[in-house]
Amino acid sequence: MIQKAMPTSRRTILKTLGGAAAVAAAGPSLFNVARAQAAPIKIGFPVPLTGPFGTEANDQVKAAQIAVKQFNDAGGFEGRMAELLVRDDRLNPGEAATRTLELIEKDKVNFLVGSLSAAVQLSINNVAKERGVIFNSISQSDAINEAKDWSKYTFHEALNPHITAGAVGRYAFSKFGKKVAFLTADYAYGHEMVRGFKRAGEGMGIEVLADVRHPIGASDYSAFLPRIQALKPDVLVLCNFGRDQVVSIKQATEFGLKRTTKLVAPVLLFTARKAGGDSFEGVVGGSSYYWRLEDKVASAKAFNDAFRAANGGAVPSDYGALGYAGVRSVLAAVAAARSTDTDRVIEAMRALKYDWYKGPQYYRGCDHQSVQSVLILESKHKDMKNADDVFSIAAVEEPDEAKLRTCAEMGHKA
Amino acid sequence: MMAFPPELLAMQLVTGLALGAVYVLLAIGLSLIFGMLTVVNFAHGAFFMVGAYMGVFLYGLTGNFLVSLVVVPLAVGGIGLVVERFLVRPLYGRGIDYPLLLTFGLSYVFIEVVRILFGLNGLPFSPPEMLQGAVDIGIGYFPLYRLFLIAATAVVVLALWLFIERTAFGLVIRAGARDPEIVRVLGIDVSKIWLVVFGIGTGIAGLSGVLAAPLQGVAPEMGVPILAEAFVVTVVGGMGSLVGAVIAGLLVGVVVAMTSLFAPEMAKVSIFALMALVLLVRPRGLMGRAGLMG
Amino acid sequence: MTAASDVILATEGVGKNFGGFQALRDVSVEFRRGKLTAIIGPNGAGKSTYFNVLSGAFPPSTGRILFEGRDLSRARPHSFARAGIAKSFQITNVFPELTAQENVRVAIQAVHRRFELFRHRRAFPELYDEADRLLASVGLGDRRLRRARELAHGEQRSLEVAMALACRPKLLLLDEPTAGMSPEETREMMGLIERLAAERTVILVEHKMKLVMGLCQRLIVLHHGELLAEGTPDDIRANDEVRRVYLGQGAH
Amino acid sequence: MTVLDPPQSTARRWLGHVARHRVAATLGFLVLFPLIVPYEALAANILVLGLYALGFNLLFGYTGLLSFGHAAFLGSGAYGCGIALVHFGVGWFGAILIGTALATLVAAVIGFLAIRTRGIYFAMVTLALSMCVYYAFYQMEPLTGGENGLRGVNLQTIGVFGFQLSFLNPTVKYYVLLAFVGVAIWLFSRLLASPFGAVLEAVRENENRARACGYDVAATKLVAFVISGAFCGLAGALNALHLSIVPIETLHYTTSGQVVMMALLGGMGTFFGPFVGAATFLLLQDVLSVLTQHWQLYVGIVFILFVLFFPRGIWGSLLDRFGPR
Repeated sequence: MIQKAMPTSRRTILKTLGGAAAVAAAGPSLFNVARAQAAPIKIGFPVPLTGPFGTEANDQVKAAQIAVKQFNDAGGFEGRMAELLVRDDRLNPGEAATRTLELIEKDKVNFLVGSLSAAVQLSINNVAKERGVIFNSISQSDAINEAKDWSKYTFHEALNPHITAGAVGRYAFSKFGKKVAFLTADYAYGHEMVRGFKRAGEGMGIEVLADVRHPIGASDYSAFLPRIQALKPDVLVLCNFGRDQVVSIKQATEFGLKRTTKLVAPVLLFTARKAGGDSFEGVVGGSSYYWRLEDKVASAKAFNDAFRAANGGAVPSDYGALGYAGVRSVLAAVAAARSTDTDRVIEAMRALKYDWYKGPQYYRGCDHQSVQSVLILESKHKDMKNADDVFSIAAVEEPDEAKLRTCAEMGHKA
Repeated sequence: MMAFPPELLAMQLVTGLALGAVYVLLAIGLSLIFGMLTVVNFAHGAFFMVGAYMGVFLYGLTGNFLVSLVVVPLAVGGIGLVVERFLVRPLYGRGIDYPLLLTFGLSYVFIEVVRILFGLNGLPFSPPEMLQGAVDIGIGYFPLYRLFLIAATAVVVLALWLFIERTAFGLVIRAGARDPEIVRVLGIDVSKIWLVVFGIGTGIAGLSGVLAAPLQGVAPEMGVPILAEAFVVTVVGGMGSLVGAVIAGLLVGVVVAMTSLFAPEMAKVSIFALMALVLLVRPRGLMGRAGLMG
Repeated sequence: MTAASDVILATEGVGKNFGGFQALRDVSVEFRRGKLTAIIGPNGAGKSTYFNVLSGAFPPSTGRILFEGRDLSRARPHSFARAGIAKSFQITNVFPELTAQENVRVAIQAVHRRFELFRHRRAFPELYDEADRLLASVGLGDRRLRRARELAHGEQRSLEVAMALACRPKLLLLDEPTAGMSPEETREMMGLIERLAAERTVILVEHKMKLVMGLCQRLIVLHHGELLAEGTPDDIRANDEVRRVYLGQGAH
Repeated sequence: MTVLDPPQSTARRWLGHVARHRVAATLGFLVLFPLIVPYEALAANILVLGLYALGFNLLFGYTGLLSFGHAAFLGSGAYGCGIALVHFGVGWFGAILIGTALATLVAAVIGFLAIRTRGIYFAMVTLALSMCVYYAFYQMEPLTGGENGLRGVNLQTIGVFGFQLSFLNPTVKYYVLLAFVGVAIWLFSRLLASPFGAVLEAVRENENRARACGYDVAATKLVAFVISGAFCGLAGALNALHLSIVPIETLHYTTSGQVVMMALLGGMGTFFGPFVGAATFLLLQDVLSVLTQHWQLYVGIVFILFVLFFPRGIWGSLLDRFGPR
């Protein structure tokens, strides 16, 4: 019933942070002059280490460290080693903007990778693009890819709500029924997910019984449930995230909704599933990554093994994998471009065809969204190999640019 | 506005009462502490969270929810006693600002200590086997645990009422709430009463944490949003009035439930709008003028 | 019958309710200009309530208050001061963290009604001079740069009087001005009141009947929230009802 | 008027000078400030949030009213400025004015409604009304960006008296912000020294007495509330330009709580307290959060120790110890 807290190897992170502090203390100019020859390739990494997504952020840092280590073990780039400068954005866009300014202006980072929430991602992007610094976002929102916010410096490594919601919708509506209710967090990210589901369901003849919008960060969902319960939908889609999702799934279970209704979430987080426990049983949702992918995909196995070796056998979470891929893409582009010059690295990233941890991927030309596969997961609580074996992979939707919102829809010309 | 069947409205009402039950418990503690000590306890949410974690931890050890329900209020109340004796007591007579800053700092400490002990991620927790599932209450299925919650709250409120109305110590509390001078004149050590009141208030916060844990699981940050809501309830009821806390708690629960039905995205702002409205009409809350129990 | 201009303040059928409790009932009194009048009565007679109604702190539940013929029954408290009614309080009531000088200067400033946001207060030296003059007149000339909370109790009461005078009041209301004072301080205060009353109308509330007998020209006696008697000290002394009420109380 | 001062310690004499030339002292310090802070963006944060705390202190420290709703003014100042710049193409200077004006207006409305409540109820009404402002901005997504916040408050260069300055240069940005903060500090100091400043202190010291003197206490409080809101609104507008975004969190009650903590930490009712508090609060967070994930633990402990041992805040305690009498 009660799971032990995840064994986080805090020492690694503290070491990282300590290292970052030492660099900070040395002062940028001094540092650069003294060791101009072997000046490190600096990657700023703002993530919400404290706050409700601390677990995910810690995992991001750990996985990103692996990408840095692999790059350095392979000799770096012309003798230049990569270095990760981790900052706590506290899930606050204002703090993120300040930290990004620090990373760019004081630490003179070459690249930025990171962020978790949509607002923080947009804030980092806004600061970075003004100053011409590449930012590879690992947040699961793609507002950043819309022409309004996008710039050529902007890359998006993670999935986006449209593509996950679409994949999950296509799977769930065909399997569990056509009468659908939504319980949606009332913000852009939630709205985008609903739109993705509706789009996927259009051709399938689904009937939307209700779209209930709840305030983000509500502490209780019971008040939204009786109405949904009375509608008796085949599928209840919970378009929310993190703790909102954990609590709403728990309370929907408590109200007995599972007897008549299949619970579906566009994004199932590994960490949230572990915090949510048994109430997640049978919930279906999408993900960019789940460690059991290693049974089928060689790069997943390689990544998991590297992560296990560095973290005492722990498996990486979906967000962790994104941290790894986000950093690795940038470093691979440096190697390909044979330069850290921003424009040349951008060209190299646009040309990348890569398979770091989950199968083939590439960045779409018009908006730099990473085109990739979507995993459909189902929560289980029987036949678990170990405490981390919480999902089964029900289906994999292969990468397909046609499943994304079109470039024109995103406001781009091409 | 949409029309909803009466069963749904009735269901929504019951849901609101269950929601209100947690508010009532938190607000009683806040109100008691403010009414007696004029301390605005910003660490109340943290005491709530500590209670929830302790409950989950004890349940893991013993497998008996009743043990958590009994031990946690005592343990959290004990922490409250220590906090009052060594941290809050030096601040009496210095206005409300200092205890406010102190308890704010204390809430940071509590949250961080829990993060260090139990990890950053939340822990899952479900109601005990016998309280799981939903029962038909005539208008539809309703979670059994939430019915238990309403009942448990009623028991706590009743016990507290009897304690304050029927015991010698309660008499002193009532007198002290009206005028601390009187108690001093009677030759009673006021500081002892304040100590106990702080202990009771935080103990109830801990208890409400245990009771809320099966609803939402536990997480280090769980006390933060609920603190704001509990303050709203306390102020709507009138700070220092226990009856006010009970009425306002249930009222806020029902208002949230009804807004959730008719204008769901406004559910969170509705309680702030309610507070603004109540205070503009009655600047000291619903029961603000009356004595502690009146 | 007195001429209208001879009456500075009048209450007509004034009553005051607190919830269900009737603290004042139908009190009609005319206060004469230039006279020193005392409001007396045993404990719970409604003296303080009446004082608070006269000074504008409580609006009356029924009846009217007329100041120089103007109806102030529904006016907000600060308008009473602006009309020319100043008061001192039963419990010492000053600005504790400000200097004695600043206490008085602020009071003077209220009369001048300068709503200056960005000019320095030192740009108005005449206010400082007047404050110093007033402080000297109540015997606090050498204490003017002390913070009010550092002054002795009697000094604080004197400071209050200076603040009341700063309003250049036509009418000065004093609520138990000698409460909590030593006999020495009481004597000084009575002397001060006598000097003040020579120049303006003064109404004071007093619990100790003996104190006011020799001092006042007129007395108002309240009992159970109603007007019991009114007249010169001699009238009152001769009044049987007043004697009964006070003797019934014992001590005084 | 000259009273012979008793012989004073060096520290006391020095603090006396600082107190007499408080505007010059603050500005001198702030001009040199970026040199001692780890990086300019943090210095600019401290500058802007220091102004926010200064505005708050007018109400809290000088008038004695505890508001939990000041985020509404910081936020509407920031949004007013940002929206004017992003959606209406107003120039940067005009945008600052619009932001400040919007905050002043919001302060007038909230103040008008809240001023008749007292004590903790006043704090709570301001909290409630500011949360209503939060939701209003949250729902106006096309203008404000909703939960995602407003982006694109971008200034590459700004024209000042015909010169084009690069606003992307952190040093230039800091001193441009400082110019505004400097003017605000000067105005603030004048305000405190004015007759109106005396009325504020009188109201804080003894409301009843001030009323008996003939002051309209409610009107005085309202004016103080509105002026305080205007200062906070200016801080918000500057913050929007500094960060080039406006997070919705700016309007959240946690931002109101933050300013209370900064004012108490620095020393309420003292001129330098708000800046000292903002600097301490932000530096502590910044440095600790790089060193340890559990920085909140240390921040919490610092708060507790301060309340217990330096209850008048950092600057207040310094004044108690060495201050001019």
